[in-house]
Amino acid sequence: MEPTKEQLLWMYEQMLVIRDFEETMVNVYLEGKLPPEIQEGLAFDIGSGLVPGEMHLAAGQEPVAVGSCVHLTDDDTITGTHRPHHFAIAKGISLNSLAAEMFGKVTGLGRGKGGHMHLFSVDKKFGCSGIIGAGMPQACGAALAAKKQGKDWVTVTFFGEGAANQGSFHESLNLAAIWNLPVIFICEDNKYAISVTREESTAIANNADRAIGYGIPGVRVENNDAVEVYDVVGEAVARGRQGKGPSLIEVSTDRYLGHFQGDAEAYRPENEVSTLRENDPIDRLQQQLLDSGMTEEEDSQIKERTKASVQEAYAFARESAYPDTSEATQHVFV
Amino acid sequence: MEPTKEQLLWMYEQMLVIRDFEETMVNVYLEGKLPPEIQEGLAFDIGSGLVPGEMHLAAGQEPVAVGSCVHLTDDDTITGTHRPHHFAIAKGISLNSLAAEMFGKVTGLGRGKGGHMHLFSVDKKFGCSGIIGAGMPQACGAALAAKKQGKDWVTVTFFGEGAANQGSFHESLNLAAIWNLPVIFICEDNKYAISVTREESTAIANNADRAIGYGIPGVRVENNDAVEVYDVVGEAVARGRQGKGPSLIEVSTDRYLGHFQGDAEAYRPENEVSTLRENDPIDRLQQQLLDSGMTEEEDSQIKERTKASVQEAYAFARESAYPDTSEATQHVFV
Amino acid sequence: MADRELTMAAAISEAIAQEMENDDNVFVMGEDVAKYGGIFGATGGLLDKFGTDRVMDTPISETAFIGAATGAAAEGMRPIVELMFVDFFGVCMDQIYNHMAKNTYMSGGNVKLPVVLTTAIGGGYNDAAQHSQCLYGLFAHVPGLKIVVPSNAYDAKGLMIESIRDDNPVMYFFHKGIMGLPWMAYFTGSTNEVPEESYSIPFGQAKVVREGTDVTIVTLSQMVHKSTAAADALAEDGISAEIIDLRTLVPLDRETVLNSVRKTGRLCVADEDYLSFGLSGEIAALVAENLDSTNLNGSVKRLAVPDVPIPYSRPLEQTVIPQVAHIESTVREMMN
Amino acid sequence: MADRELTMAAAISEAIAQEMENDDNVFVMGEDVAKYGGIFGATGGLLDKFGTDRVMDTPISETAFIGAATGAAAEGMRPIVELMFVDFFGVCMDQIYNHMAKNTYMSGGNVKLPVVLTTAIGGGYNDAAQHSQCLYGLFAHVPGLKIVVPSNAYDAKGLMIESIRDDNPVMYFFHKGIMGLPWMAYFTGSTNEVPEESYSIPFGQAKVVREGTDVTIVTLSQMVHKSTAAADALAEDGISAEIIDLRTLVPLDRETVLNSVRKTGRLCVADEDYLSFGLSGEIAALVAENLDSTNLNGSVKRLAVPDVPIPYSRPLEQTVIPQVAHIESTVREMMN
Ligand SMILES: Cc1ncc(C[n+]2csc(CCOP(=O)(O)OP(=O)(O)O)c2C)c(N)n1
Ligand SMILES: Cc1ncc(C[n+]2csc(CCOP(=O)(O)OP(=O)(O)O)c2C)c(N)n1
Ligand SMILES: [Mg+2]
Ligand SMILES: [Mg+2]
Repeated sequence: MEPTKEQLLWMYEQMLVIRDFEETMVNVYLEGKLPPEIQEGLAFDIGSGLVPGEMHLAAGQEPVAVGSCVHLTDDDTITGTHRPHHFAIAKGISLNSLAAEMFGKVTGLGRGKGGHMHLFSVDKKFGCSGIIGAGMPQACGAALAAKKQGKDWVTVTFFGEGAANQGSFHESLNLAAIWNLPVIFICEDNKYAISVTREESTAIANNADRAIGYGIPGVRVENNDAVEVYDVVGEAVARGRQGKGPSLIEVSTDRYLGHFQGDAEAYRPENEVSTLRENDPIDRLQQQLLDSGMTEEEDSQIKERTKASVQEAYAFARESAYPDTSEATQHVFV
Repeated sequence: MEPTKEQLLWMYEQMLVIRDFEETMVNVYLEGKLPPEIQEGLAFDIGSGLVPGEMHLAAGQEPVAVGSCVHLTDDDTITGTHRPHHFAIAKGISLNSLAAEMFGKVTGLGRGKGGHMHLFSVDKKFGCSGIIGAGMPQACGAALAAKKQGKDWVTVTFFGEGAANQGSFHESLNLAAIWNLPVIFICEDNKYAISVTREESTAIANNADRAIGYGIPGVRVENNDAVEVYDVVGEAVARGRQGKGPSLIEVSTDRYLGHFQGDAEAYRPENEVSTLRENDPIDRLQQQLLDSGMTEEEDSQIKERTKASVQEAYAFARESAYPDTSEATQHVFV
Repeated sequence: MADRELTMAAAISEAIAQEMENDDNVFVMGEDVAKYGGIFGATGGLLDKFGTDRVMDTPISETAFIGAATGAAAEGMRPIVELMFVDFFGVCMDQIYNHMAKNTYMSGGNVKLPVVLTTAIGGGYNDAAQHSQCLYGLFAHVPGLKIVVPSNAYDAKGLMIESIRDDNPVMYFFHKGIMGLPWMAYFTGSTNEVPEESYSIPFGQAKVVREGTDVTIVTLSQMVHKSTAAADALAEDGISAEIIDLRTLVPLDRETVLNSVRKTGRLCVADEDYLSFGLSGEIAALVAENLDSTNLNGSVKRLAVPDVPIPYSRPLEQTVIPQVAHIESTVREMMN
Repeated sequence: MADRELTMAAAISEAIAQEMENDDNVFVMGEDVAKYGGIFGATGGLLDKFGTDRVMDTPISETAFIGAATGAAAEGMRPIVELMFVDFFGVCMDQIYNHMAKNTYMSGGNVKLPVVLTTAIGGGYNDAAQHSQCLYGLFAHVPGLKIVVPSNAYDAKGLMIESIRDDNPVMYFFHKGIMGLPWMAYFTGSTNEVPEESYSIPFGQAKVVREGTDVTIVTLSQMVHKSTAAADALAEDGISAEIIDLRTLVPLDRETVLNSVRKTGRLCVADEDYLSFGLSGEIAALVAENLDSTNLNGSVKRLAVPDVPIPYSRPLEQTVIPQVAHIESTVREMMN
């Protein structure tokens, strides 16, 4: 499958937004956590600042998100991971509500109650979880609902290569296969599960080969490339819409930052990231677009637009109010 | 791999013991449960009689147990299932302590505290569980211990075809593969998980194909045949002892009785079992032995011996005492 | 409408059937719920009425299919999903307590998850340590799940209808020993009159199943019937026990318990769950927190499984699971 | 021996290292326990000392590797296995509570399972609903697990050595906010003097960390330090609080709690777990069960998370997790 020019531009712009959102967060996250005046001996305080708690950023992993979501509508469902921003943005969740959620503000997606690993949008049919492998079963359920309702909606579930060794992977793929559910299982292979490498954790080189165990198609995409993801996911989405059942896709991608912010990454070979960054997927798509007619000026406009939207989102988050403390005991039940 | 005459005879005799133990239980289990004088409207009372609680019998599934255990010594470990008698007997656990456990007697393997799904022998290195799929992780641990201790001991873990869709299957196979553990994963495909057929539950026709997902050998044995099991498991055990890692084996076998005693089996095609029984694996091995020189008299001797041992076991169980009620609160901790 | 007695199993499946007729979004899934009708009969007859699309047998993949219930509920379906024995929760607890129970809260109330998770509890028939537990206290401990534990067919039907109509995750615990199964002895009080028409029973309303003046026995599920038998025996000696059937643990009807204790001055909790850090502690704590306003005649007593796995052997099992005689003798002691 | 202050993380890893030196059967496994040294530092430095055979990073397969710990222990090994956050227990609870915890009992005492299962607990740094729970009460509820919850480095070392030497499954809960991590603010009392030599602290001995006469605060883990701060403030107004650090929940030192309550006449439980059906209820129930022998001045008070998932947003999290000010004001109310 080949993307149209419009789709290429959409993917490019979305990748820019994601990258900018994530890189902006790198700095915002540190505000109030450094210098370590909070306590002696402390280099950093995770619980302080504007955005406390863990923060898992997806810079470098944009292609899998945009190459998948370009095929989806608001009727299709996504279940994401603990590293969910790129999926959420590509699925069309407003940057403002996303940023505000991370600031714990009442204007956030979940009124500040979820936090960055727990983003839910009923409108955009998006959910995620801080528990590794937890999205896959729920994706089966969303797809089952679509099937029962006679819709051609698909569900995409993203998970890391580390999650592919969790029991829920196996159970969900088997369930989706026997019930012929329109679920696209997409594994982001960024080579690490925190400090544990893919080789240390995974018995085979290609998780897509595990599709054989469920009698469904399995494809691996190399090279962290949005256009290649577009192609492979496009086929899988079409299969799903046609009632042909689930697919398993693995995408080789790259984690530019630490597992979470504050990760010293002592386990990672020096220069690994700088080498990866030399082959950046956004740069590559930019070049492809420039080669095929996008002008420098158009490019600048896109960049300005994306920058502005990200800046607005963070400003909105800063300015928003915290939820009233009375909300703490609300919403346990609807 | 070819069994010796001695091994063939051992397998034959063990199968007879198992079959006799299980078929004797069919009747013993009903003692005191029928006629239903306990309560009006009751056809049967599971909680009454000599042997209360659930009872899962393995008649028909003898080949997988004997064809595997013939390769094992007391140093090798087994983890079994909720349907564990055939494995326990083939591993050499005394019939007396086995029967007594099912009667809840203090002379039982677990002083009557475990019951028929929870048989543990430290001497024979045997354990099992009433939870589907639970034996596989523990098997990995036993094998890991052997490896750490520098022994060539192997661990065999048995599970049903229904269990092959449980998350623990995937996690355990992956773990065994990456750590190169001497575990032989043996799936008993008796076509049913209670009332749910293999086709309804399993995305592919051959669970051994799932070995591809872990980069290990996978073999399916058809025809519920002890000698074929002998061959395939023998190879896997040799691999394990040589430090070549885990194997996955599926054995096609047949459940002659209900899932548990009392199961009306309304879900099962009529005559299915009688047809299966016509191709009985014990009869086949008997014929093979007779063909290759076992005399009718030898055969009778074997049968007498096995009958006597089973009868003795049930008599021992009947006569043994219940544990003192003070034991109820003992052994939570050692 | 003629008087009808139903078993609890029949009452539950009738409730489900009535709701399935009303609402196409309701469907049932679980191991052996279709062809078999549920190992404990809670879904008996549903497959014939509604077909395989709405009554679905699942593989042995509790994480996948219970997680799928959450996923389907988020999309507007109203799944009823069975965990065959509560004892198996350990293979799928994450989907239950971190997702089904929390997604609503974490979404700031935006995600609505109308799931009913049914499960069998209880011992007494020697099914040993992995098939005899109650564990409702454990689920009541973690936030986000409504906890329903009926003791008889009438309540079972009304509470099931309420459960299905609730827009939140509900866990519905039925004790095997009161389902009225043809293969397990049961306490007869559990099979009782059940109207054919649909009705619901609100959550959070404990029921005074027997009025009394000397002691309050707070209990639930099968233990209601054991308590009743004990109360009958006690009555012969002029001891008047009031019995409260909690019916739901979340929400918990604290007022009914406190009012009764204020009246009788004595509290005995009769529970089949493990003793420590659970239900019986919570009920006792309720009194401890309200000593100011209660006038207790002596210490609170708790009967429950004394923090041991359920032993298989019959005499041992009978020892650790509170029996009628235990309740009776405990109350007698309290009266001295 | 020179005085040394250690963080709790360092004390734990030192204890493990000392036992690993003593006994070749001890080994460590878990996610990120080797190269990373444990996300919360509990296994820091062990890989360098003992190599990859004895300090093993695992895949994200908690069921498999925690089950493997049970399997290895049954064969004579003494595994220490880490569940990174207790919040993840739902993916592997079956291996923990139905097997590790029960195999000994079900085998009539024949199977010995010397496993230490370590896990991180607690909130206070806004890690939200799936990474901030305590849940020790839930594990204390199910039989067969010893439950250890240290509050400071000294206890952490002694209790870890005791845990490793115990022939039974021990769950060892460390609160992230007292580990003395360089990236998380912590209560300074938790970093304290730790002897270099090996020592152990017996289970089942609560510690009176502060003597007092007016009120007993029963607490554990990080909450010990919050209680101490509250007691300091109360002392300024002449209110004398006795603080009891439970240290282990199974076995539970009921006597020390009761003796203190008998002395002070008032009980406040300060807990970071969920409120209902858990630890705080059990402690309150203990008093309710012993009203005969205690002379209480007013009702028992419980402070805990009010049965809601832990919210992310800071002001909400601070509201639901009991803080120093909550303890202080609660005790003040009790004194009126
Ligand atoms: C069940 C569970 N186990 C462990 C963790 C802790 N954890 C959080 S992220 C992570 C690594 C995940 O690796 P991967 O799936 O490859 O995703 P990535 O972080 O690389 O995006 C781990 C182990 C968790 N959140 N849930
Ligand atoms: C985790 C778990 N889920 C469900 C059950 C209930 N159960 C007991 S046996 C069984 C069927 C098992 O099928 P299979 O693995 O094929 O073994 P078989 O009974 O055929 O020997 C089921 C579902 C259980 N014991 N544990
Ligand atoms: Mg990864
Ligand atoms: Mg089977």
